[in-house]
Amino acid sequence: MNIASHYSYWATIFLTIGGLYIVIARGNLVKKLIGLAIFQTSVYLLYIAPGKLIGGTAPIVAERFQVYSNPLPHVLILTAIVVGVATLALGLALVVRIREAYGSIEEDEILAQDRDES
Amino acid sequence: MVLLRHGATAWLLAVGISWVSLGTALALLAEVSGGGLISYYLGSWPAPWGIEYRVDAANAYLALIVSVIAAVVAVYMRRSVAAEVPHERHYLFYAMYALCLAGLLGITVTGDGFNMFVFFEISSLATYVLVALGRDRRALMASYQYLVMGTIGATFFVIGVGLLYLMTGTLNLADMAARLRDVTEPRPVLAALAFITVGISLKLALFPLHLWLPNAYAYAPSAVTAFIAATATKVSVYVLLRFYYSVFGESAVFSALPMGGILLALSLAAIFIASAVAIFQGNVKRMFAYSSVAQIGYITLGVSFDSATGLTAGIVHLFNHALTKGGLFLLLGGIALRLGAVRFDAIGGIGRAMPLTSFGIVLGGLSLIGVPATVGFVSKWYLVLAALERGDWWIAFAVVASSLLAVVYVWRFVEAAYFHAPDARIAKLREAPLSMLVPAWLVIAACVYFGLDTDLTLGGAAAAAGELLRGPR
Amino acid sequence: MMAAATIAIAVQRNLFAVVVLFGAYSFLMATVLVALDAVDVGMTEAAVGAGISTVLLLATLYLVRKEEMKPLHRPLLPLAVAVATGAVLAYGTLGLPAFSDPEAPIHRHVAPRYIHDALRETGVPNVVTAVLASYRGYDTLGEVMVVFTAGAGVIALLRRRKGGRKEDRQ
Amino acid sequence: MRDYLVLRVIAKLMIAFMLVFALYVQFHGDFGPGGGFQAGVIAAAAIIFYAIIYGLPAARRVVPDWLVETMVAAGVLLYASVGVAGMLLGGNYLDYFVLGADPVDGQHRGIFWVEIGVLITVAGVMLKIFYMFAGRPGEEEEGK
Repeated sequence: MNIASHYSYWATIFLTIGGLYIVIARGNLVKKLIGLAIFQTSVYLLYIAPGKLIGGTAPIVAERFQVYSNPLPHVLILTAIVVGVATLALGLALVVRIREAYGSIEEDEILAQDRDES
Repeated sequence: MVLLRHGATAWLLAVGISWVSLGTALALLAEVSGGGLISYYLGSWPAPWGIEYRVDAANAYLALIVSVIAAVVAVYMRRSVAAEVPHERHYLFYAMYALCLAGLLGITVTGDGFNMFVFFEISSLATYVLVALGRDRRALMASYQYLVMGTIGATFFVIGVGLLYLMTGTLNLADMAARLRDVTEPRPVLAALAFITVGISLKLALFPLHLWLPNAYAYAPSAVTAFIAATATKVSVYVLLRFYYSVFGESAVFSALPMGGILLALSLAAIFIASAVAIFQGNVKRMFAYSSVAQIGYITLGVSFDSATGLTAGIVHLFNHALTKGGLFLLLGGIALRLGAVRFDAIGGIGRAMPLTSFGIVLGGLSLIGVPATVGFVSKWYLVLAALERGDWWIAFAVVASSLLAVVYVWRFVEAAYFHAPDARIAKLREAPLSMLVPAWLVIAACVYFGLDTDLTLGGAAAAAGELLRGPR
Repeated sequence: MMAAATIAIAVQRNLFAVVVLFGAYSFLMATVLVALDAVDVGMTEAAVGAGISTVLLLATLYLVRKEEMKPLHRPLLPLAVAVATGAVLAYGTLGLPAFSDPEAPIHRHVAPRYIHDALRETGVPNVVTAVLASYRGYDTLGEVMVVFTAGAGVIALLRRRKGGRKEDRQ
Repeated sequence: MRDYLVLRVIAKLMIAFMLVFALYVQFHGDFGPGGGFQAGVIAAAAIIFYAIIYGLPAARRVVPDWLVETMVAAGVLLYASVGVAGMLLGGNYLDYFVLGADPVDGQHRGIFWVEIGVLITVAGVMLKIFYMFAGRPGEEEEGK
């Protein structure tokens, strides 16, 4: 249970904090989405890193190799990447529409406009 | 369905899909109501290697709720969508509707943690689009906020599932539960519990993570509001229950941790604060949206009691609230269609111009309050019973007292609808078209019917609660 | 280096630079993934993160303003939320099996069957492909549906109002 | 960018290679890394590259909108129909065992068609999204 054996998790944790911070703190809609993407990539590491076995190889079966990394996380993360890019595309489409409707992509400005309206 | 560019054909297809799924859900519920368990291996790979559908009394009940509402809304939405969504987007709207339904049903029946996430994303992405198709430009911003919050929620959920996977080596929920018992290291499991709870709470808009909900409900097209208000949050509640009872196990969640207390406090806060905020809304849809946050509070309150009665109350309220809110938003859609607005200052005297619609809303409102002979009463009765069972008379008192807040906000509608003289514009209005009025009234009538005859709803809920309480198997 | 890229993204206000940094970040992530033996995933991340996402972001930037405004609210609360999340995650991960521990549950359960039997049962040596398309084929169907939803959703949101009509009325 | 001769020539070469590479990734996915999803993205990237160099209208002539939209739906339908085919032949949904003469053969066939379905949808969606974003400003002027 030493710290060093968990260094891959520390990378995940750092990226999680960074991504989440960008999402919540930033008012710019595009930047929020980028933060969201980073937050999602942190999950990729969380899944993939423990699947690695030192001395193992990529999970493509061949005669020469005996030890393979775990293929299941790879499959899951492939799916997660696709979901991530789908979300990103949809979010960006929304941003474009918001920009056309409000003339701005800053959350504060838009909320201020909404307040004036109602 | 995108291939079918013709709006009407797409609509017919959507109606067909939703009615077929209603039939399937009924058949499923009939099959498992005796405590049975249906397991279906996709691709014939046995779980946990493949993905498994696993249906028991709890999720068959949920699937029934979702498909009933979907079938009714599908009939209803034709006219409403015609008025609120640009013509060339109709077929896409219906495609999104069908995808959203598919996603929600997928969540309910799947027995695999990661598959659940995938279906979550299908239904969520479809919902974001549906919300954004609202007429108001604020719908776009509401949808964006929903997207950000929803994605954070989903990612939290994946982190939680990932931690569980790392500890058990499996993704199948039943298998996971069996292997979790042998896990000696508690910390990752606790963290997974925290992540899943927070992630799902974001999706089900548990106070204080409800911030996306009022705007999304208020500015989405009427049919969409009715649909997601009645189904999306309910399915999230189911996921939470499934994880609490069938994966972590009841004792791990409620006995070892103060989860019950936390949920209880949050639920009560949701009920009182959201109800109070609802009273001060200028827009009827927004008011009922805040009321939804409060009603979700009742559901989680039932869960937090951690008793058979409490759980039954929570689950029966899932059904009852789906009916009530679905009916209310459907009727409001009728007003929105005729009047173009649902602000309180615009609907003065609507009771005379659209008597059926207004009366339906009042009935729905009575159910929200929990007047006897409506479904709302059944839920609250059981909540009070569960509270008294625990000896917490003050919670029972709080449930009753919070109904007074509901009286206030429902009264605001009554006042606007019946005690204001209609102006010239209102007086000219006709009643909502039949294709909208009939489905909406069916739902409202069901509110009253199931308020009197509780066999199906309460029996189903009790069976579901029993199934969940039995724990993993 | 990824850490540096993340910090730079958080600090940088020129959105164009942010997008370029994000592309670099994705490439780094892809490299790390390949180093962790996840070649399929690394390849996808490079194609999607550094390729498609960057193109989409640039296309969006072309349509919107490029400078970010100074943030108005205080960053303390978000920071607190983010750090709290990280703390819970850290708490959880401390109990996880150590890196590259062959006795970890994920290597003992479920996965061995894939590695040992996938070639015999499906005839496909790339286990990732076999699992993706066959064992967990339903997930992949769901994934394709997500992509489909996103595509149809973008069409629904961005379809032009005037020109699109004639092809809609067939 | 339409005036740079060097770019245009190199682009022509590159795009051909990219498409071939996409097919390689698709069909070699059984043995090496890759599969329908990656191939779809690469194929879409090739067309997007073409659009950047030669302009969007040119790309739209090569790969017209109707084709892209049909691809979007056809891939999902192909995938789902593989599942239904498994059911019709007596297995569970997405059961590949029954598709071929012997189980392994059936698996192979199932995986093959499913990956093609993924390729078609992913390439279609990525292209469509790009068209939608890139075509936006011009259309706005037209709409007003």
